[in-house]
Amino acid sequence: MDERITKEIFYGEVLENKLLVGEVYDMTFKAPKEVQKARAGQFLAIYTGNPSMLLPRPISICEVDIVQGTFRVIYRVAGHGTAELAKLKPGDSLRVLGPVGTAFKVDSKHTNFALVGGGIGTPPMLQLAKKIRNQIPHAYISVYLGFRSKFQVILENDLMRYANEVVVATDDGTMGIKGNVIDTFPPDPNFDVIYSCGPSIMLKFLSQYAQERDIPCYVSVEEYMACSVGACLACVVKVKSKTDDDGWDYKRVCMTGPVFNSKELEWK
Amino acid sequence: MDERITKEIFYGEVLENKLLVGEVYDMTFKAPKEVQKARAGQFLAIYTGNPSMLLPRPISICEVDIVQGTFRVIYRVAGHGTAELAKLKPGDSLRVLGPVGTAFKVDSKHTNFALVGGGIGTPPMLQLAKKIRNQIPHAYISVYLGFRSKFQVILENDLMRYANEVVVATDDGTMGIKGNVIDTFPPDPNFDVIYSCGPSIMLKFLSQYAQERDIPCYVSVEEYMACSVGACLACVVKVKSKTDDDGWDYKRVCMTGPVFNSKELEWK
Amino acid sequence: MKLNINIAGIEWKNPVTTASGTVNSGKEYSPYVDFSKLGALTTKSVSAKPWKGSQTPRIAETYGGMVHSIGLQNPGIDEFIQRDIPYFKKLDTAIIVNICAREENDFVEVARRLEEASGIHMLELNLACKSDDLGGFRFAQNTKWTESVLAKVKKVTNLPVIAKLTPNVTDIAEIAKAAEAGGACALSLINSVSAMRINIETRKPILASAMGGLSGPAIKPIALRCVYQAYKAVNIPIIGMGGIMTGEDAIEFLMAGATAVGVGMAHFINPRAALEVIEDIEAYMEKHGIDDVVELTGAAH
Amino acid sequence: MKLNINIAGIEWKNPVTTASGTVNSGKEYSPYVDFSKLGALTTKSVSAKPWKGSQTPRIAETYGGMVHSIGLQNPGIDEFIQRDIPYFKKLDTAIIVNICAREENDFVEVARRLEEASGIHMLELNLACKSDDLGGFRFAQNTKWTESVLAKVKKVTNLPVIAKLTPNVTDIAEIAKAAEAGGACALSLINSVSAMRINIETRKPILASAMGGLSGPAIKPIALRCVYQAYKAVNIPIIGMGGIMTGEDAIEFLMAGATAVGVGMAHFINPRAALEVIEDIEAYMEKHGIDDVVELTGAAH
Repeated sequence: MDERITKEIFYGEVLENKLLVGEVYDMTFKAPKEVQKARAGQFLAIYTGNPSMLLPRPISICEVDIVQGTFRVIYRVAGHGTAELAKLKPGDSLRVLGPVGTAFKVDSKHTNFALVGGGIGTPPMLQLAKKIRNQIPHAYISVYLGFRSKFQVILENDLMRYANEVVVATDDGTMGIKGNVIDTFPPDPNFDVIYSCGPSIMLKFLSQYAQERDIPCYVSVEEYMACSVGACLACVVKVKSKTDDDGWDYKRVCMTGPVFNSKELEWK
Repeated sequence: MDERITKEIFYGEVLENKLLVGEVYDMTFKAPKEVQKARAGQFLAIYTGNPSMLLPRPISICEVDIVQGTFRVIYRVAGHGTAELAKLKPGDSLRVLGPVGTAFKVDSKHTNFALVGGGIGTPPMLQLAKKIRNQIPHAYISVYLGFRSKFQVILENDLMRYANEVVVATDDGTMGIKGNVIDTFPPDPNFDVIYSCGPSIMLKFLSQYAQERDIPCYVSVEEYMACSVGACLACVVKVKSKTDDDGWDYKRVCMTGPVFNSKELEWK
Repeated sequence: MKLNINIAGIEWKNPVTTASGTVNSGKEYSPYVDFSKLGALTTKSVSAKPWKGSQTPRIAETYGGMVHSIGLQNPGIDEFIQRDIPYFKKLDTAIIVNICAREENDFVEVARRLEEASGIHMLELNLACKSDDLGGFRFAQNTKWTESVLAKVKKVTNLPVIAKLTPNVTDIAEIAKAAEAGGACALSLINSVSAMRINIETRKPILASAMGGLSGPAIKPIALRCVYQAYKAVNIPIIGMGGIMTGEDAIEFLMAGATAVGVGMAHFINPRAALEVIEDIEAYMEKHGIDDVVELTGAAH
Repeated sequence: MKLNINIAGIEWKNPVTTASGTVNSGKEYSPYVDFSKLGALTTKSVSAKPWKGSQTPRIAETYGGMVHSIGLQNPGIDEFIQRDIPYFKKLDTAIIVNICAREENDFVEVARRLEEASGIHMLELNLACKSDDLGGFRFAQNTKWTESVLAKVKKVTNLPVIAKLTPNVTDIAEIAKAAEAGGACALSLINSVSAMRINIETRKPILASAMGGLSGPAIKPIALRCVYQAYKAVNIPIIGMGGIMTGEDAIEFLMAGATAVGVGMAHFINPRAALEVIEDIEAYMEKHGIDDVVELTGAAH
């Protein structure tokens, strides 16, 4: 065999799993070996532990602490599977596949970074901010966050640990600027690069925005997943293709993504 | 509505759940209200708690403690469902339907009682012995137990609390008499009545034995169950019938049984 | 908020009934649940003569379900009428009597007897019954057999006749159309899915009958698909069933095209399941501002 | 203890393969599991031209399973040969290439191409494929279509051809016989069961294609029944699959009549599932004193 077995399912020990806001939970669990491999932008496929719900749930890595050997994930209870995760208590065991997927690439030539988080797409921005700050101490990191209302706002303070500024927008104006997250951008942005994760409609507008201004833009996208390793072809997204007759082809979010250059995506 | 809602699923709190011998577990759980209704011979339909195994497991009541408000059940890990029960720890909650089924009837005119337990059929004999002792203080209670070997023997000491004698037989002779449980009976038995629970082959021979000697004999039988309340007709057993053309009819173990007069059963 | 529905002139106070065979005639579960709160009570199958049913074991658990071959054990129509009809009269719900038979004539015979009896509101033909006349196949595995038996039963009764169909067919839509053509007032979809389990210690099928029907949440997606396909094919109402455990499950069936739903195996896990399904549907309607439950029927098309 | 089997002259070192479509061509899972330890590796379906597959969402979870409509996305036979055959050559296991097509000629065409390629040991025809030529039905929903396509493919290849059949039929036995008559060296049973889920918030089917195939432990009892019925009907070996999660599941399939088994969705829960199935079968044989795994085949009959 030329192939070596380098990956396996692992078990994490839950240290904390607390309600943050609304239906959003903040979980920290220990997995000292696996945190070493994790990179900002990747995700974990977390099993529910309930035998009636067999598929793992793809959940972005919010933060890794190499010293403590812990992963932090922030997830919304969107269905019965994530509701099972919300039941986990400190000391419980968590079955996980990963980290999987592509990471946000950070170019050391860049200085001005825009990190844009929409709702429950915000968590991966934290590890990304941390990574940028470590890699480029002089970086100017602007974080723009959009939520439905002030009751959904998460990670604002955590992000301030690494960002130079954190600007919040809410749909209903109960916090920060009333409007969508792009409304919070400065009129003449000097962004070298934009990174984002959030609802696809937000990513689409952001992509347009970036393209008009010729700013590199990387987005993390979501799709229903089964295997999380690239085998089942469930979680595909349309990506532009020069060789394909239709001009696009399906790529796997879990393998080629979840982070894509927004220019490569075929936005409908 | 003329019917009143008198029954419901209940939750017990596990106080103890320990390995007794081999794959046999001894569990005590609290359910103060429901123990009041329990009678010797009845069983509980206990849910596994695992959503992939939906049906409750019928498990005989071994002992009830009205003062403590506890049920004691002894069960063998015979499959994945009972394996789930074996995982329960003190403080865990247990979902239960019951007590259901018919009880052993004890006639106060009787004095000499033979209680015959075969293997994992032994547990209900304990609550029965207790009931007889309470109802008939002068009763002479002989308990005959059959097991494969000494490593399977259970409840011998518990039964001595109520019985005048406990005689054990093992298939391999590692404890007590070598042979089957009927071999341990006295040559001229003065049994007023026999009660039994155990493998169907044992019950069949016992029934024959009792009938030859004209001794009333009550046996608790087993069958695969689904609803446990008499609705689904899964757990039927052949019972003699005078009106039926074949001479027998199916009766529900969960409703007409599990305790039957052995004369009524159609033994194949 | 309107929860009541009307199928072929019969008023149900809500769109929930029992799936035939899971609660017998209702009596055994009556200490646990008040069936008068349901839209209808569907009985276990009754045949012309008493049927003893299958040998045991009759059930085997499966992942998220169970396979069963009860063999339609029932006391026959005579005892049924004597034993159960007085009980039905105490209930304040529509009574649907399910009929099983091994030949057309027996379906007709039982329907005739029930026509004469009182206190029955609808009939349901169990067309998943196998027949020697049909080479061991089921009535509802063939369009002609399906249409024929329904047409004959319709001749002897004024009661609305529901056709309960088997999913064990290549094309449920054509069978659904045949049932409609035969005069069915509604379809019950689905009966259990042909299946089995094997005991690897004894090396034998667990069921004495080897094969049986699979029920439970495991089959819900199959049942939904059948309802969805039949809804496109016919104009008569559909009573959806197969693995419904919760109100969410029931609402999926309504959206797939069902006008009402049947709760079956869920009773074995929670005797109050059907009532909770009604409560859940009500809560969903309230939350989503739905005034009439029929608005949900077919909403996913 | 003999774990190896032989199907149509092809030696498998043990009776376990992958179910088509669950591990693609094997590469993605190779960091997690060594497929050389399996008896065979069965690939995802490949078609004559590239297929883009279904719109998303392509999957929806169900109780004990999932419904999926990937739409057989694949790069077509040209890229398949170029991309995957070099990888197969590094594996020490029998390679079974699954073929999908919307018309007979395309099955033939892909089989011809694979005949020319090297490093392939068996072909498997995905006869659950739908065809416009067949009024939207599946090849294996009709005995004539089944027999015909197999016979045509057999003409252009010397490779043994396995027929993978759909359970969505009235009578699996007659389809099995047709496949045998058409020259299939073995049957793969079963493909997924037609099913669906509905999102009650959006009021739409979850899958973009509305309906899809149900896989996972939920369908195991249905698959076992199909294997059991086919085993009675044909003399060719059967590769049993559908919801196998453990060695116990696999042994049920063997006893129902399978000579080998396919592990599918279990990979998504445990990438090592197929290896653990092999280990479990070995342990069972040791415990029960079984010298040759073929002794288990059909033991429940």
